[in-house]
Amino acid sequence: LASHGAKPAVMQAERADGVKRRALATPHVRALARKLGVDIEEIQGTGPVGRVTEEDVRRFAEGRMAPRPPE
Amino acid sequence: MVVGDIVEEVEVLVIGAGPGGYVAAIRAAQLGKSVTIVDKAELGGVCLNRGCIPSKALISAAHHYEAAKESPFPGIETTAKFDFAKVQEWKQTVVNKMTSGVQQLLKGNKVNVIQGEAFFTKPNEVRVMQENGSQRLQFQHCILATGSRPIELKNLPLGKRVIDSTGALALDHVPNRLVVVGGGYIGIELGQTFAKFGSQVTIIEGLDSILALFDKQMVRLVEKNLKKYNVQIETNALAQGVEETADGVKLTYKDKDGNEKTIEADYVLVTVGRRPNTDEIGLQDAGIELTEKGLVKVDQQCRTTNPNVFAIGDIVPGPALAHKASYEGKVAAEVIAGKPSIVDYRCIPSVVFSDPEMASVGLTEEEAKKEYGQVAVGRFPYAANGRATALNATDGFIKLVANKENGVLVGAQVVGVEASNIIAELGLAIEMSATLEDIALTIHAHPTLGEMVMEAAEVGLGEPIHIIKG
Amino acid sequence: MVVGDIVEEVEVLVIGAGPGGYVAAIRAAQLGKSVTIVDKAELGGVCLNRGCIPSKALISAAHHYEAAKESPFPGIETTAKFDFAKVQEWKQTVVNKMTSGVQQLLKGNKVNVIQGEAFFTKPNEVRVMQENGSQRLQFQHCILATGSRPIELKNLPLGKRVIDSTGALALDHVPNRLVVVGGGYIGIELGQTFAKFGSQVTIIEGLDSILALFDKQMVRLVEKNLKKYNVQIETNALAQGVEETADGVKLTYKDKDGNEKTIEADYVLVTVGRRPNTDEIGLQDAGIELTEKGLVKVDQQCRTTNPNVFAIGDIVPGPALAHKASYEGKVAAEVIAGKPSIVDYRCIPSVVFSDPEMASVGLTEEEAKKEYGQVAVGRFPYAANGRATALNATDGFIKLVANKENGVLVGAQVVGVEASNIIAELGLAIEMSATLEDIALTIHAHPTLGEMVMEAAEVGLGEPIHIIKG
Ligand SMILES: Cc1cc2nc3c(=O)[nH]c(=O)nc-3n(C[C@H](O)[C@H](O)[C@H](O)COP(=O)(O)OP(=O)(O)OC[C@H]3O[C@@H](n4cnc5c(N)ncnc54)[C@H](O)[C@@H]3O)c2cc1C
Ligand SMILES: Cc1cc2nc3c(=O)[nH]c(=O)nc-3n(C[C@H](O)[C@H](O)[C@H](O)COP(=O)(O)OP(=O)(O)OC[C@H]3O[C@@H](n4cnc5c(N)ncnc54)[C@H](O)[C@@H]3O)c2cc1C
Repeated sequence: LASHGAKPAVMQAERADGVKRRALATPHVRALARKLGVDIEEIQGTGPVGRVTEEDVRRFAEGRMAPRPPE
Repeated sequence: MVVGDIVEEVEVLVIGAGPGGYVAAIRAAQLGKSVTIVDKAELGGVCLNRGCIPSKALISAAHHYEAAKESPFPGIETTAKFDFAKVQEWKQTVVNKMTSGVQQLLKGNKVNVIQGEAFFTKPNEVRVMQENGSQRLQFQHCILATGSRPIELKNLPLGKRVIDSTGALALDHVPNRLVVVGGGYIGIELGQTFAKFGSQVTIIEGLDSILALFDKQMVRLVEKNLKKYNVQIETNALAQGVEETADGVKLTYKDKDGNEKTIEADYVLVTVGRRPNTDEIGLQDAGIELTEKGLVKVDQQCRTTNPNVFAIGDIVPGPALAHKASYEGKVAAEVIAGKPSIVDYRCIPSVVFSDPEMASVGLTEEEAKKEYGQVAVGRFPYAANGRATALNATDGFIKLVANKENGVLVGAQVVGVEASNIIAELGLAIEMSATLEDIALTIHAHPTLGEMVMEAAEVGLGEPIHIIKG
Repeated sequence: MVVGDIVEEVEVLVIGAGPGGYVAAIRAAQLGKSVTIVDKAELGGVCLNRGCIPSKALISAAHHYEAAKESPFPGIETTAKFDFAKVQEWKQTVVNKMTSGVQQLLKGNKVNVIQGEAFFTKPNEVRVMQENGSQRLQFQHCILATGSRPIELKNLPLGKRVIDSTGALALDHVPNRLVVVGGGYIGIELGQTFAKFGSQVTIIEGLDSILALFDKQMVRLVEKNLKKYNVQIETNALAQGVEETADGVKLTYKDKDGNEKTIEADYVLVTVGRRPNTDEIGLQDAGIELTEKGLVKVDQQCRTTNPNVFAIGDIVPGPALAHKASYEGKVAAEVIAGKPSIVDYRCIPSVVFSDPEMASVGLTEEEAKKEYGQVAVGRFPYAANGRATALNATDGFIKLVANKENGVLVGAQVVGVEASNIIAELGLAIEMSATLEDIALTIHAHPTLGEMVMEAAEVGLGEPIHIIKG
């Protein structure tokens, strides 16, 4: 098929891209981490199923919490 | 109109007024920036003028026609006929309502609107070509949102009877015979709509299934409905060429066994994908680099390789969807206004307004297995839901996919009536890292379709109420 | 059938097979208990036989009839007529599908089903009266779920032409003139449905508004639609008495100015509330105490003052809704199976299947102000949503109410098409303690009604995209 040969900047209508394996935290908590200038991936979550909570982020930002041990 | 060399200074310049650009312009203005937006065509972009909105207007009109033509409710006898020209007129009023809304929103947010085609002349300057001349604009920051256009295949050149989605949405009558080349979501939405209005539709799909990005079991329900309208589906089929005749068009294609076949139709609708509008805007003059696929390279903040230029929407990687464009538009505007925003979503829902509707968010079961190893899956059928039964719309299911280790929802698929609305809760659930238990313990109103979400979660936890544990 | 004194031992006895009881029975069986359920009438209780399901079936048939009678889509011409007897037949097939589903689910979960009327004879024993005798059952644990029945007013005794919701749902024809006494959700759902089928409906409401538990602005949209069908609404009006005549019925009432008036109709439908079925089951013999309102006293685990007896659903405090009954049913079953479950919800959604639909979850703005002092409110109109426009259904709005201090969502109200499904996301949001920012940053698919949820959150944050900031 000629069309398949001619490969211009083809964008397929992609389906939703994946959920990456990242810190469990809500959009609000992720935004808070950015505002406070901390990397949420470094924080050990204390919420249910290891969710990083708003409080975790604040404590981490104030240096009251150790970063999560590397896996 | 200023012709020639007077350069106007603008604080934030947005190029393209689609759902990426106009949303970016409004957010930037809200955050105190002085904003100018340029578009060469209508406000609202593809989405409002030639995409989401007109297609969904026709789809809902077709749905209404069909529901009255064949009443699904015993005891209620209905008849239906349509006047396609009037349907198209109504569609246009819907489009006009939305685009004039955008115009008012831009005005209300004091965004300066310029009609014209922009291209870069320098890293911080564009020229805008207008009807009666041109204009130079120097910007502090620019947000590029020029969107995409249908791909034209060399062997299926557009013509009077070989049309793209824009042409199909503008037809002034319902073709007797319509061939759709490309069974992606746009092809299916339009093909099924014309089939409902009475076209004899054939779909030519290169892959082994239409809607190949969706779960096979979901697609099966759409295929079942397409059969009802005698839509022919040829998978693993390759369009070879077209020939316009006096009163029609002939398409030749190779079927799945490699046999060459010819099919006659009134129109051939080509919906094989879209390509980004990155080729005619002088990106090289602004130091803006492209990826191998011709998309604009951006970082997490939508910043291009030119630090003062941001790019969003269909011209950057990711699914080519309006809501993704708008989300990125807000991020870019906020970054320019000095906020620490980044593109930081866990998931983007995608919806197909087929009949029945399909919607998906996050990972499929297979993707989740690859990512997490063990997964917990909960599937619940519409047929076991009271509301679906009272609506006489029992075709469909909801499927939830969780990481088995911690029960966190990582994906969901819905096919059935109102899938487009049911998916909203599931997107929020994923963003909130909700677990199946969180969903199962949330009281969902009876009798609503939302109960299926709760019940699917219970199935995933091994404690279903309204279906027998398998 | 055993008559007399042989006592059968059962591990868990459930009395009443409505959405409380049958769900409790299934969950208890799933958790390994041997379960017997007794009901004096049909499986499924009020909900499936005389409540939620038949009413929603008639509502969706009426909606379909109306949509075809007056096509909301220019260019689509439709006609409609109905045969009410056939509609009723279809409604019955919907009910039968659901009740036979419950039967299968009970069977599949090995729950023993007994038909009969139970009453306590001792703290751990009931007698079940059956057609041909009776039976004694001794239980280790009992779950009481006997539900409720319509309140009958002394001055409006039920008769041939004075009917309750059960009678209205069973009518074999559409009355020419129908008077509804009580403008709560059941009265409005049924009144509006018959109005759509052509009845001349008058609603007599004692309070100063119909649907008094809902936001006035929401109710206004329902009233607007009722006006379309010439439904007369008399508020602050008190029904005095009825008199059945040869071919109709006369209702006298005091209108809001205290004037006595008379209205003639074919039927008077009394929907003034429901009372718990706690009066004829020998609770005193089992040491089960009632509250002042005649509801069964229970603790957080649904345990009554008899430690082996649990009570759920309409007979215990809280909103008399099917999904609350089912939730409590699961809690009671889990507690009996030794799990640490408690009734621990943050919110219970309530939905009215009026036209347009209304739904509410958590606190209203006023309630939230009392509770939290300062609140953030985000309101977004259907008219500014693309999907609603393409559906030609732009009447409605979404309102979110958050605690201003931390942005956490504490309540939400929706009126408009599909409100019943939109509310699901908002219930989950409240249970997850989502903030307005969480909702605003969650990508919602375009063009869907769910986008309004995101946009209402943005309004609450002061950054609306699709409406001008007030
Ligand atoms: C038939 C169809 C149905 C669709 N349905 C859906 C759907 O249901 N849901 C969904 O999410 N998506 C849907 N889409 C996709 C959606 O339309 C796009 O993802 C979305 O429009 C992309 O937004 P954007 O802002 O990136 O660009 P666009 O909407 O493409 O807008 C780009 C704008 O830039 C302008 N422009 C381009 N170049 C220049 C220049 N040099 N100077 C000035 N202006 C310029 C154009 O005139 C245009 O107005 C559909 C698309 C089609 C074709
Ligand atoms: C017209 C109408 C519309 C409604 N619509 C909705 C709606 O849309 N959404 C919603 O959430 N709720 C709705 N409701 C309310 C809903 O029906 C009730 O909240 C729900 O049925 C309560 O469930 P339950 O299990 O507590 O009791 P019920 O459903 O009342 O079931 C009680 C069962 O116990 C049996 N029983 C009683 N006494 C005995 C005894 N001594 N021995 C044996 N069996 C006995 C009865 O036969 C019955 O089957 C509606 C109600 C009506 C009347």
